[in-house]
Amino acid sequence: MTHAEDYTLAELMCVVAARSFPAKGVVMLGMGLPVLAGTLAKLMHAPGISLCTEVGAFDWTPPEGLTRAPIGIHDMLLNDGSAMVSDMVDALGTLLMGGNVDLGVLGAAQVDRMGNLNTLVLGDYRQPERRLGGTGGNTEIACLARSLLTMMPQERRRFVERVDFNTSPCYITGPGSRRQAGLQPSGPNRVVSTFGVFGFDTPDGGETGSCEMVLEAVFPNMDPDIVKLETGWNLRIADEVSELEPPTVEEIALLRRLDPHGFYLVPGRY
Amino acid sequence: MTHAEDYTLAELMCVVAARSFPAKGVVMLGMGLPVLAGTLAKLMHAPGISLCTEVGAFDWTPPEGLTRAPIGIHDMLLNDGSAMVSDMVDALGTLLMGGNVDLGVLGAAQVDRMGNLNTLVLGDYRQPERRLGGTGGNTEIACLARSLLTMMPQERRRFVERVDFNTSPCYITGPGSRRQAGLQPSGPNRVVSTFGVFGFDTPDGGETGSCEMVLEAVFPNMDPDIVKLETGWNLRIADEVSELEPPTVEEIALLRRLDPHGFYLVPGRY
Amino acid sequence: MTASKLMSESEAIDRFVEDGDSVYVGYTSAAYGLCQAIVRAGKRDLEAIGGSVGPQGSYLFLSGCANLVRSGYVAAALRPGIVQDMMEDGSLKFEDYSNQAIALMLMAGALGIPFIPTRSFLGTDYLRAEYQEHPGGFLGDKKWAQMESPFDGQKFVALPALRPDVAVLHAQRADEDGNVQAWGHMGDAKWAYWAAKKVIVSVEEIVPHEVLASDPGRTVVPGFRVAAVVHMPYGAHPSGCSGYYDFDYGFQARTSTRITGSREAWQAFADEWIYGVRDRAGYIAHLREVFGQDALDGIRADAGQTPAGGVRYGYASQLRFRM
Amino acid sequence: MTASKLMSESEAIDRFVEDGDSVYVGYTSAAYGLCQAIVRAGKRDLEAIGGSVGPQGSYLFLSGCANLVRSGYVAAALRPGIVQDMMEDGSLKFEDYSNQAIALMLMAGALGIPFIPTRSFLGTDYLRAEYQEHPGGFLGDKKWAQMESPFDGQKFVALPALRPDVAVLHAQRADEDGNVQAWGHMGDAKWAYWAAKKVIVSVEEIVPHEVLASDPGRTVVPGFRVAAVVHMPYGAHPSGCSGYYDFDYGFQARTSTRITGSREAWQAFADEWIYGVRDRAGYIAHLREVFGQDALDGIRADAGQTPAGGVRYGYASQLRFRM
Repeated sequence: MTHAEDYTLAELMCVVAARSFPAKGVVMLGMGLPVLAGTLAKLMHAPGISLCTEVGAFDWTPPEGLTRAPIGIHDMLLNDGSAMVSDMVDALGTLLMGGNVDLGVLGAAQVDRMGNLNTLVLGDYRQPERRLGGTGGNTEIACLARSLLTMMPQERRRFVERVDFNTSPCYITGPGSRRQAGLQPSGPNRVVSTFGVFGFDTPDGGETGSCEMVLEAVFPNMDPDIVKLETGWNLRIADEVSELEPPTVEEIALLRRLDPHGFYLVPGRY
Repeated sequence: MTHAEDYTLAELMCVVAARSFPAKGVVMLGMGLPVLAGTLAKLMHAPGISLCTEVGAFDWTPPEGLTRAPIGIHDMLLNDGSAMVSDMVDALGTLLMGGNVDLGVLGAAQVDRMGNLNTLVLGDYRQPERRLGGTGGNTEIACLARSLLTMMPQERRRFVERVDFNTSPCYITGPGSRRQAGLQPSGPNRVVSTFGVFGFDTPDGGETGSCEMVLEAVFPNMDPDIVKLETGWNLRIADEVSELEPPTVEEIALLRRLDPHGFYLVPGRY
Repeated sequence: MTASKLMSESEAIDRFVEDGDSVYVGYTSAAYGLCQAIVRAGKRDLEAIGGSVGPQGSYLFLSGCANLVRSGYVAAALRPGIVQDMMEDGSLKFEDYSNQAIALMLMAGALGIPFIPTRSFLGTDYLRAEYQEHPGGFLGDKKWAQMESPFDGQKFVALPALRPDVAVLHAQRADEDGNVQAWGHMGDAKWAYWAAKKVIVSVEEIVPHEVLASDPGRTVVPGFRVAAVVHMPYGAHPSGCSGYYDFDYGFQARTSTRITGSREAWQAFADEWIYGVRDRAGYIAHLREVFGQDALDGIRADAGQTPAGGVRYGYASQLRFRM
Repeated sequence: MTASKLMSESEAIDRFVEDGDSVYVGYTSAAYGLCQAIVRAGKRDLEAIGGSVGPQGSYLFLSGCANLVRSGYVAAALRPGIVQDMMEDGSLKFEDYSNQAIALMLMAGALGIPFIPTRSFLGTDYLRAEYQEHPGGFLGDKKWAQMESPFDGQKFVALPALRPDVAVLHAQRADEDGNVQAWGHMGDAKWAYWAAKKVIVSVEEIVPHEVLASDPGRTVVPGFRVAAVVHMPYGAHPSGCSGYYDFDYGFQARTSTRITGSREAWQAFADEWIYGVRDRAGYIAHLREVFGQDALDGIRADAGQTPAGGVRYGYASQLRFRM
């Protein structure tokens, strides 16, 4: 196992996210990098997971001779290797709302101290500085999956004290607020950024603890103070912050083979 | 077109019911004789109708070389010749409740003056004289199809002033009561018995008129007074009661070919 | 990748059916073999659930395994006999719904929503106030609710979500991981696969995963939702299985449809066809002994259609991003 | 038996899309050709509906045909440009839902029920009281309702049933009667087929009815619910159609994804690829002219699987009722 020498932060984020997948369970992949990370995880780290998409692919195993990770959640190659294909009510209703999804993997424009995401607008909803594309299935995955893995470039404008618009609730305003809203507990949840890995201070999915994001591990050669600089609130740092194992040659090689067109990891995109 | 010389009242009822089908439209067949009558209608009188069943057969055309009418609504031969097969939510929910069914064809244990049916109990619901099998899909077909064709042996104990238990509403208690219950108008509706054919006195699906059953036509050689004797209320007779055309040799021959096992028309059953 | 879910019928029932469970018993996917295995295992205090409950479901209450039934139609109650008696003397409590209601309630359970609206039942006597507490019922006022739409005031009936503890179903084929494929009209089976907390499926054939994955649109439930798969040829007999065998009306006439007439008739049937055999293979062997191979030849699915017209799930192996 | 529903795209749009209609524009079954035909026909005051509205839906509002959109995701609003401007200046009114919401709302519409409960949206800002009247919205307080279950007090969000006036979808094949078969993941298409008051389908192939009837489990909507069928090879381009062709990312990069950057870019695209061609056949011919046959060869679905393992819908032609 040789460490790779040359990789981007986005590649590092994907590799670390892929390593964070559980060994098994039902996983719903959101749009964007989660698809790439999920494919890498299934092929290398967590062959026992069942990958699903909101348009209706259930338990996808990458077919032999795979030439790319799926481009988006709607790539037709997801029909090849899936144990079942159906539709969005079956995926986001029956599967997800029915309580069958162990892990949702999401990206967004903003994440906040309580792990909530924003995919809809920057600024005030009624007079936004900028509209975004919209939430897609992000909202329901955050509301209804048993746990969340969020992938987010580490930038101060993205890591904010409070999201401009909470499209996708994690711990909302803190302990007890999921229950008060009518949601089930969520967790253990994790955020993987381009700088490190974060957990949340709650032992029971949001009922007690402060529920705030905590830096638990950093990327190779990353100083936690730099992470704080690119975080929009006074970030809490775990007592022991571990340094993550660098990506291996194999991980980076496979990752690049999975993105032959630069759809995900084109330089400068993240 | 030669008239048949030898036929039972049940056969006559099936033939007359089959002739009563509209030329086209979506038809949902209930359990029992409606399946036989519907098959006869599709083959002989109304090739343009789309026959559907509640278990999920959509637009069934009897295949070449058909050896029997479907035995029940769940006969697997309904998969052969159907344009689509799916399930009960699609059939009783999407198709029926979605407003796509033009005609429901039903049988029951009792029918009353307002056309309501009973499939559940004889006597008081809480202390019945006799339980029956239950309503199956009868309730929703009566509630939700645009019009109804009911097939019922003419017996005083079956044609009652008021059903012991209204499982399947037609005009309920009279004008306006469908609307008050939250149902759409229903009609024009028809009852075919072993003695004759009945309509209902309402020009607008149950909003005005008396909504009561009216004898409109009788079987060959049947006296309307005999029909009254086998009806449990003071049956209204139309000003002009026509006599129905007797079944043809072809109709009776096809009907018998469709029931080679005596599943439907075993003597003494009706 | 995952451990095989293939096991014997007795192991499946022992491991995944518990006393007190509510059990979806199938309709068009009637799991006769699995229901008989439940009877043989002597489970108690079960509830039988199905849009229509056929003879296989009745085995559960005729045998004393179940004392509750929630359904739109109980075939065995159609004629006077033991089941009507049980419903009268309270040894079988029942809740009267309809086929649509049970199908929608299973769908709501599968969707994880608390209830589902229907426009059926409006105008019926089911909703009459004085019938809401029925001496034979067991749900009390949690059976349904009349409401109005918050958007337009339209009346509807709210049906509570239904999540059976376990569903037993019969299907055409599965792989060892429990991915199930079925075809033909499905009744309420599709939603039972997703509503039940535990799913036990008997199938005519176990096939390699690759066969299922070659046509994933035919899969009705993925393996991760299935607790046990039982390889059980003729598992639906005397009901049918599209593509394999038809209903055995001869057998039904001789046995099933008469069994509810008297305790003696039921006991004779059960002693011979349930307790008298070890499992479904034994049942089929006994069927051959009694009626000859003709019993099976006579129900062979010799008519019907096979898919014509090519279907391909295709994509481009190499893509161009720039022209 | 019924009159053929096969017609040209312009006839289908002329006859079945009216000014003021709400139009489901597809997602995984993206009807690019039909959407372009709507633009060409100059329809007005339309509403675009879809769980996710892709470029084909945006054509409707970029062209001025639509001034409303109800969706969980508007791809063209992802980056600054005309669509963001339209949402700001009020020329495009919008209602923000989610993919699940639109799919469930279509399902409720198809089922004929007034609303459908969801447990999504709980805890989000979508439900904040001060956002319920949005200057850019058009539904007011009929957008959703917060409620509690009558059975257990569980909180949920009621989503109103959605019945688009018309749905335009692209699928693999149909017969002349309008029976449609599609395969691969379906997004929200299945429920749109059933929710819309009028359904217009473009297909890669018209096949004899017998082909469809040989495998009726593959049918997604029966002909009696379909208003028009258009034979339109490459009708989903530059989106894909499983088994036929993949997404044309090259074309998208050159055209679609840039068209919302400026009015000039949109107009140049529309003049060349919508107004500049007569119909989808003309569009494909022009694609060949500009990029060569390679444009189509390059997206050919050369990988993927075909169904293995025999499937038969069988029954017994002769039955025995007595043994």
